[in-house]
Amino acid sequence: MTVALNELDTRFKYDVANEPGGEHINLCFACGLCTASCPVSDIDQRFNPRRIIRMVLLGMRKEVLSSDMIWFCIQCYSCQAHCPQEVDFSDIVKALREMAVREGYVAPTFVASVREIDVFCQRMRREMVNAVVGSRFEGGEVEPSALARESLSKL
Amino acid sequence: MDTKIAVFLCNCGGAIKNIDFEATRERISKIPGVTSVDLSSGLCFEEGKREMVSRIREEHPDRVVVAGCAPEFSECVFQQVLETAGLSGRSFSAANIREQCSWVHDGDVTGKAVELVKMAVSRVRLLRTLEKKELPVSREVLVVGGGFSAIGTALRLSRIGLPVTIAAVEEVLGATQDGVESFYRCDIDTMKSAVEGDRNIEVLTPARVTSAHGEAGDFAVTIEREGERIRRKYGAIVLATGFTTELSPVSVKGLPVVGGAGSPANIVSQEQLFRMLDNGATARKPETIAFLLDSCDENSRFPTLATLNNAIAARVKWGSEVYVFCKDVKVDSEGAEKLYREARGCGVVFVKCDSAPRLAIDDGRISIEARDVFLGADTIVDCDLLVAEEVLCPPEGTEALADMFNIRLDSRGFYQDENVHLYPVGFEKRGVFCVGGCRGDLEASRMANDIHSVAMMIYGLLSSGVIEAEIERVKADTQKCVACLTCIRVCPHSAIRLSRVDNGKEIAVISDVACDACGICAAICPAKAIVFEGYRDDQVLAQIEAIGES
Amino acid sequence: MKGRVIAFCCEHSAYPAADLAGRLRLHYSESLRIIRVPCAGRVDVIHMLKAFEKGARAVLVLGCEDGACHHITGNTRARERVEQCQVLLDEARLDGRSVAMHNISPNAPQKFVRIADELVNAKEQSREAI
Amino acid sequence: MSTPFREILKKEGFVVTTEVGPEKGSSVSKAIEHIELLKDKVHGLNVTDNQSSVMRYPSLGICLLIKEHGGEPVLQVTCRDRNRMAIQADLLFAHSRGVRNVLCLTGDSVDVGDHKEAKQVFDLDSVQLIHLVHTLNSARDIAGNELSGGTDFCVGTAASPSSDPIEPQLIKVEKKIKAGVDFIQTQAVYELDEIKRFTDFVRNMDEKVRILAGIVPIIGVKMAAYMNENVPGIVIPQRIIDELAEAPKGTGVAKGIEMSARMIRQLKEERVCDGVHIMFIGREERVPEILEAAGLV
Amino acid sequence: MIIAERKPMEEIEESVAEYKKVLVAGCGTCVTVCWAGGEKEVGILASQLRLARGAAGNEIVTLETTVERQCEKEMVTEIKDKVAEADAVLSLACGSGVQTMAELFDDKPVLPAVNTTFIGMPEREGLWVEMCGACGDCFLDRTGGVCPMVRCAKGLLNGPCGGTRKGGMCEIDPDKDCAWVLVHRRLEKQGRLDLMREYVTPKNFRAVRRPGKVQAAKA
Repeated sequence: MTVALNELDTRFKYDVANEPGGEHINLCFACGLCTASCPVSDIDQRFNPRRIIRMVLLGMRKEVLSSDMIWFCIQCYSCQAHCPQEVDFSDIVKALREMAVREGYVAPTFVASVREIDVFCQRMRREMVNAVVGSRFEGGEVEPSALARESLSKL
Repeated sequence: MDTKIAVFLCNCGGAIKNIDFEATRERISKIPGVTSVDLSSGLCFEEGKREMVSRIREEHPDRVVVAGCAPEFSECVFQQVLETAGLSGRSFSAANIREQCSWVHDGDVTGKAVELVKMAVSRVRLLRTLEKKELPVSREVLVVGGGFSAIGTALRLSRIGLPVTIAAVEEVLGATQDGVESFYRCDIDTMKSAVEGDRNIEVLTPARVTSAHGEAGDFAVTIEREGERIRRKYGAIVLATGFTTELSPVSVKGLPVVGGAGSPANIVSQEQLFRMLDNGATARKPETIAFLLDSCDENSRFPTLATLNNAIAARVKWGSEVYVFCKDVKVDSEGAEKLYREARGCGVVFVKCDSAPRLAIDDGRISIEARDVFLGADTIVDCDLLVAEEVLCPPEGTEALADMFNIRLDSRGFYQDENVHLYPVGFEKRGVFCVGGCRGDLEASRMANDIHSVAMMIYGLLSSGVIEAEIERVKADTQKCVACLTCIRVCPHSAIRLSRVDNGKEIAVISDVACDACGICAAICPAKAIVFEGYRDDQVLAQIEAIGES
Repeated sequence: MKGRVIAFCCEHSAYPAADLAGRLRLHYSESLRIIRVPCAGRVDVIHMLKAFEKGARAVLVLGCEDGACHHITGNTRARERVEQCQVLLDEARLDGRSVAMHNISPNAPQKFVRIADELVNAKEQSREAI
Repeated sequence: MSTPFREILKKEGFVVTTEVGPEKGSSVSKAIEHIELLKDKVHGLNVTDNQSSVMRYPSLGICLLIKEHGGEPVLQVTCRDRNRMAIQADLLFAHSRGVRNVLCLTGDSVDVGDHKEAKQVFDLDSVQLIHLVHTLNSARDIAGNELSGGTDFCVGTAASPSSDPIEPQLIKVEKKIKAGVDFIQTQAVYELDEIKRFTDFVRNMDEKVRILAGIVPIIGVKMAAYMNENVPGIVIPQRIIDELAEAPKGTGVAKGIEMSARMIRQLKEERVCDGVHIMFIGREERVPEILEAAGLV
Repeated sequence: MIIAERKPMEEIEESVAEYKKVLVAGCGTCVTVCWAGGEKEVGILASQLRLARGAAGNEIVTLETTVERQCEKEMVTEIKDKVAEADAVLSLACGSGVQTMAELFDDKPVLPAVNTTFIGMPEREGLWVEMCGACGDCFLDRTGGVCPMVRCAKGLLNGPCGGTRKGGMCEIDPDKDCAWVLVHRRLEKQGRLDLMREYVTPKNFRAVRRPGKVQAAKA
């Protein structure tokens, strides 16, 4: 597939830059530290912060805002901590999500669902760690899926 | 009368432990010609040096050997001592019994130490002293070239009190930069008026250097200006002929040669774009502009700066969408990092592609296809204006000047070979220098550095009005030389020429000033006519003879 | 001087490298004798041949690294002469490999020691083989 | 008895010659085979003279055999091995035995042959050799002495129309024509235009000189590459190499024959030159196939 | 200038095999300039002989000298004492020098240590090329100053052979220019190509009938 740059929305990057959090998007020089430090990228390589920024800079508005990927970010701010150009990818994701809602790519309620999932995951994590933390001096085998089932029942 | 040799043994404050100095002294004193052997534990200390001077004054030796540390440290120290004591510095030889004996071997190495001293003694015995002379030099400097670096060098040299001639092929100074000063980031007008008001600077334009010979302090140069031949003497020559650019012949489907006749008007050079942006002389502002960078020439420091400046201006002034296709953005020039950030900040898109972009022209519209490595996909963009990649080239006449001054060019044809010993602005031929763009991919700030270092080197060479030289350190024997020209052809410093000597015979004459004492000529001479004092055949062979005598 | 190895050392490269080896207390064979020359290009074929006539076991010519010769072409000329000398030795039915040219930079004492040791060891082995 | 070559040259028709290469040894059986096979199919049989500086049975010897067998020999004479005295003596002998055609050549350098240490003579060059033959024809030797009987040779020479640069070659051809030649055989050529240009050049100087284009069948891509690389004065165009590359394995020789025949037909039909000289070294027995395919029999 | 090359060591060694004391004699003129027989080469050959013979346990003593011109009897006479001292003389001069020595010291074997190759000029440092064949019948005036007698591999006098390689190189050596292409270029540059069109008659080899002799006009 060849991307025809003239057919893309060259305003997109300026629009993102005008959103709160998206101000520094243009500064990206594609070093890739964001992707390298991202825990989500670690488990799903389709999630690639550098590529998302690249798509924004080239003007791939529809592709980015309709993409599943912008919802995978867990807002851990690891990318932001590593970025040498202060591009602030975590904040850019927030801006992109805002734009996706505003431009009708997702239902506003969807944002609330994602927020719910985030909170639930954190609680789940707390339960699971709680279950094993007692044996932390022995360091026994842990079976996360079994542990999850157990923790889920508690929740 | 036999040569009297004094030997000083030094244990370097006790740092030399595995040599029995008493035994050494005893064995050395038996060498014929050695008239005294002194022991010291700190010869290079003030007290040691004083002691040495007084011993030399007492003993009246003809030659002195110091056995101790590496001559790298001690040679000049002891040569001074000898001169204080009334001997020539050339009467000295060192035996390196510390770095090259005591410290590299275990156990008792007295035997080897004695051998090293014997080698030094056998060499020093054969040394001849040389006369030193101060040769008068011309303090005038010729600067060849008419651009920023030439004018800058002339001004700097004039400021430190050296008279300068500028010879440029252009009609007027600064012709290349005229009207595009800010493109080249130099203030040529101010510099030009400074030259006009400087009585120390003579400007010859349009002028061409047609012949040159001689050596540092004494170059005879012929300059031709409008049919007139000007012959002058110069003490030093500065080549500042700059560079030219060529649009790289990127292969384009349906296009003969980019930049050549018949190529579309919407393919422009950096300088053309700069002028368009500067005077606003474009009917319609281009919506999309593409730049090509470093796809066929890695040496793109200057083109990178031009690209960044022009890209920013195009975004800011015209609001065009700007794409830069490149392998890498090279930001090692002064201020380039800042410009690169500024360019990104204002929306210039850099497409990093791992192979050269493919171009196609259809009905005057240019499309560029390239693989964006970060997107992991091919991209294609149609543009209204393409800024072709520029490759820096040496200007016409570079080779002729190099031949004239006997200097070598680098692999791309610029001045300045890639040899670390030549320093950035010097040549194997003493007294000839180069500054600025003529030595390759340079931008303004580096040119300024060049100008300062050249001025400093020339000041060191000419300011006193004399060059001190040892007379006939390397010399061809009048009787033996058969004028075979071998030495002239091999001398890396072009210090040798054929000359008629007193008896009317033509022989190789080695310049005391230009000679850098490498001895290549002495080794290659098929008639064994060249004598290199200090490294004469008999002096080298005497050391070999002395090895293992004990 | 039976068994000595003579190294002609360029004063811009190998000679300071040898000094540095001393300062670092790196050890090499005691049979090595260094003769300082202003440039490897000064070393003449006859110097090498005479060294062998005097009984040297091996001869080394050490000059600056390629492209970094203080006198531009001195090291390449030295290499040509060493190669010529190898042929002359072979012609005289001596071992041409007893003479070798190496390029070395002044800050490479380890390389200096390695070159010296390699040649000394190689020659020792070949002597045993005979 | 065949028609004298000189008479054939005077007629309007298309002239065809080929070669018989002497063997390296005293046996002539193979040569006789070739003579018998070819003598009635072509107008003249060239016999090479220590070809490629490899010592062989002499050209003159085979020429006499051709006469015996009723063929028309063309004696090749090079300047490499004999001085002016030996060449004259050989020519007198050849003439006395009925050999009437001489091809005057420079000869290869001994460096390419099998006697590399031999002294090469080159007392004369090919232009001087042509002069020499005419001197003998006028019953004198080249020292100016009168002969008890002169000769009556038909004189030919060779030329390389594909040489680069061509100008020095053409100057030499000009000198040869001025010296007097009846025919010129060319080095192997593959481009009609090239032969055309050469023919025009020669006819401009002397329209009586007949031009025989050299034909060397190319039987494989490797041979083409080798010849392009190593045989000076021969340029095999890419289209021939491409055509050969497409030929199925094992059909190289047949393809070479086919292409040569096509070329000969074109030369004849378009009257580009006056004839051809076919050199199929080592495959003389297949020359008739070419002639047949070219419609020359 | 006369160009020579040193003979292979094996050949030289064999020629002096039976002698214990040999005078190695260089010549200070042509062979010095072409790096074959000057003082430097004398030193190298002498040293090499000593090494070779020493290694074989058959020591040789060498004397070394260089005569300014070995082809001059008066100059060679100056070294007669050294010759007297030696069993044989190993001469690094051209054939002319060797013969002059041999004639003067006819009781001593005078042995050649170089092969005299041709009359030439240096193309660059260390590379000499043949220029003249000493034919005694110079016709450089007609060839633009390029001698086809020696610079053409076949010595052709009326133009190139048919074997000129692409770009005008010689049939037998792609590194050498075809002499006739050079002649053509030179004459074309001078607008004298007509000279090349003129027939050159067979060479007069009587011009130098061996042994050659030149008698100068009496002064």
